Amino acid sequence: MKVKVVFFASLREDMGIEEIFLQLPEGCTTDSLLEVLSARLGEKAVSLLCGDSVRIAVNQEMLDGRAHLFENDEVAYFPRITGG
Amino acid sequence: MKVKVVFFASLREDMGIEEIFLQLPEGCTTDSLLEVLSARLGEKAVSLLCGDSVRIAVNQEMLDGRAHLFENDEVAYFPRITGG
Amino acid sequence: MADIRVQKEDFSIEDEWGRCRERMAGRGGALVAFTGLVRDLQDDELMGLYLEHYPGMTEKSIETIVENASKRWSLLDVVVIHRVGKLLARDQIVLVLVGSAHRGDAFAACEFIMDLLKTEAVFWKKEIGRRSSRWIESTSDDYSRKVSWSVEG
Amino acid sequence: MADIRVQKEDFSIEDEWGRCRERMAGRGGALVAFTGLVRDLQDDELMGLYLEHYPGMTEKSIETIVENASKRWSLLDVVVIHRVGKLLARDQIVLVLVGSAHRGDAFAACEFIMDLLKTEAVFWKKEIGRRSSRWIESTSDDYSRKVSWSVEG
Repeated sequence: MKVKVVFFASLREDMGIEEIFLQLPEGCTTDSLLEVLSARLGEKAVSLLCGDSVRIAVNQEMLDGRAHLFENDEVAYFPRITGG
Repeated sequence: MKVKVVFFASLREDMGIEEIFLQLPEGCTTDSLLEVLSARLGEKAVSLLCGDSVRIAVNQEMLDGRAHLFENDEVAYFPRITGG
Repeated sequence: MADIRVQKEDFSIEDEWGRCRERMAGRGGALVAFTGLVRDLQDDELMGLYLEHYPGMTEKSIETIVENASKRWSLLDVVVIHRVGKLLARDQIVLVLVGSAHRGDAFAACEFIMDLLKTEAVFWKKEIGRRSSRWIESTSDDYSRKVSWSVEG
Repeated sequence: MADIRVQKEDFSIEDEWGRCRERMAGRGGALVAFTGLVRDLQDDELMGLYLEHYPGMTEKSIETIVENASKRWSLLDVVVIHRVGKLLARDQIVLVLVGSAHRGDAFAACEFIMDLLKTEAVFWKKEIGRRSSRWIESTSDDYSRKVSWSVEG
């Protein structure tokens, strides 16, 4: 299944990437997504995604914990929002 | 001495007068002004000025009680203000 | 710092807003504007409002309110425009515009000024009906809002 | 009822104010507008701000704030315009415009929406310097203002 992963703000800059489309096996979760990203972007990049202040949204809904992913899901990683 | 007396809002309408210039003896107070007004405008008009909700300002300062009047003073009678 | 006007003419939010921004220059971070409008009158008999003021004393009463606000909060710019005379439904009655470095000061001062205008400003209001007219009084809600600011008098 | 826009372009208070008045027609008695401005940057090295958003999610986060305001207060019209991209000193950043029958509702809702935007809206801010740039975080004051509204989360 195809999943889109997007990065924002300092994470986008630090990782040097804005978005990536990945082919994942069925039944993949946000946890296993990290392993795939590690293989594609390197361990250092993925260590940034595991920082305390990093938030995850799936299909533009904030995620608390982990979630199963489905075809055409959009996963976003970003630092703590700073508001309007 | 010359004193100007002005009336506002419902008082102006009920008394049928907007302003009047009076010659008063020296040493006149806001109390003795009422007697002069009574002679000029009639007792009924002056009874309106003695209503509970009537406020008096001398030279555009709210008066609490009575005050001595001086040459060119402006005395205003008006109902309770209703604000902006 | 404070620009206080009592006038028959309508006002332009664009003009006042722009001038306030210019006067604050780069010091202003927050701008709060309040406008009161005449609502449609529920009673078909009513045609509008008539506002009377006491030239000089009314302006002074507004100045006192604005001075009190300036003592309580850190303000950069204040504009109060209050219309008088005959006003119809949907007309603008009053504009209170407050500029400050921070939004907390601007919000509080704008609301304070508006609440105090309702009880302390020297105006008298009359409802103009098709057949008769009636002078109106401040509501008890207006007085309780004033009291909530712990203002004496 | 709510008009929410996230855009690079500046906005015109005159246009938004006028449209809000029209939409409220004769039901509106109070209109409160807040605008946040970029202040002059104290540090000579600073050139401006850069605001980033997440198209779609940012708008939804603002909608949620406005919905919460609409549950708490009786509102007739709400406009929120938030700029993104590069902003310079004295630029307008955000407009919150709230129309209501009564001023208490309009003031409270406008301040609530603005306070919640500061902590809940999906934006990231960067200070752009001549030599370097820096992503910034919400202040603790912003969080305490949010808590004062007894909002969970």
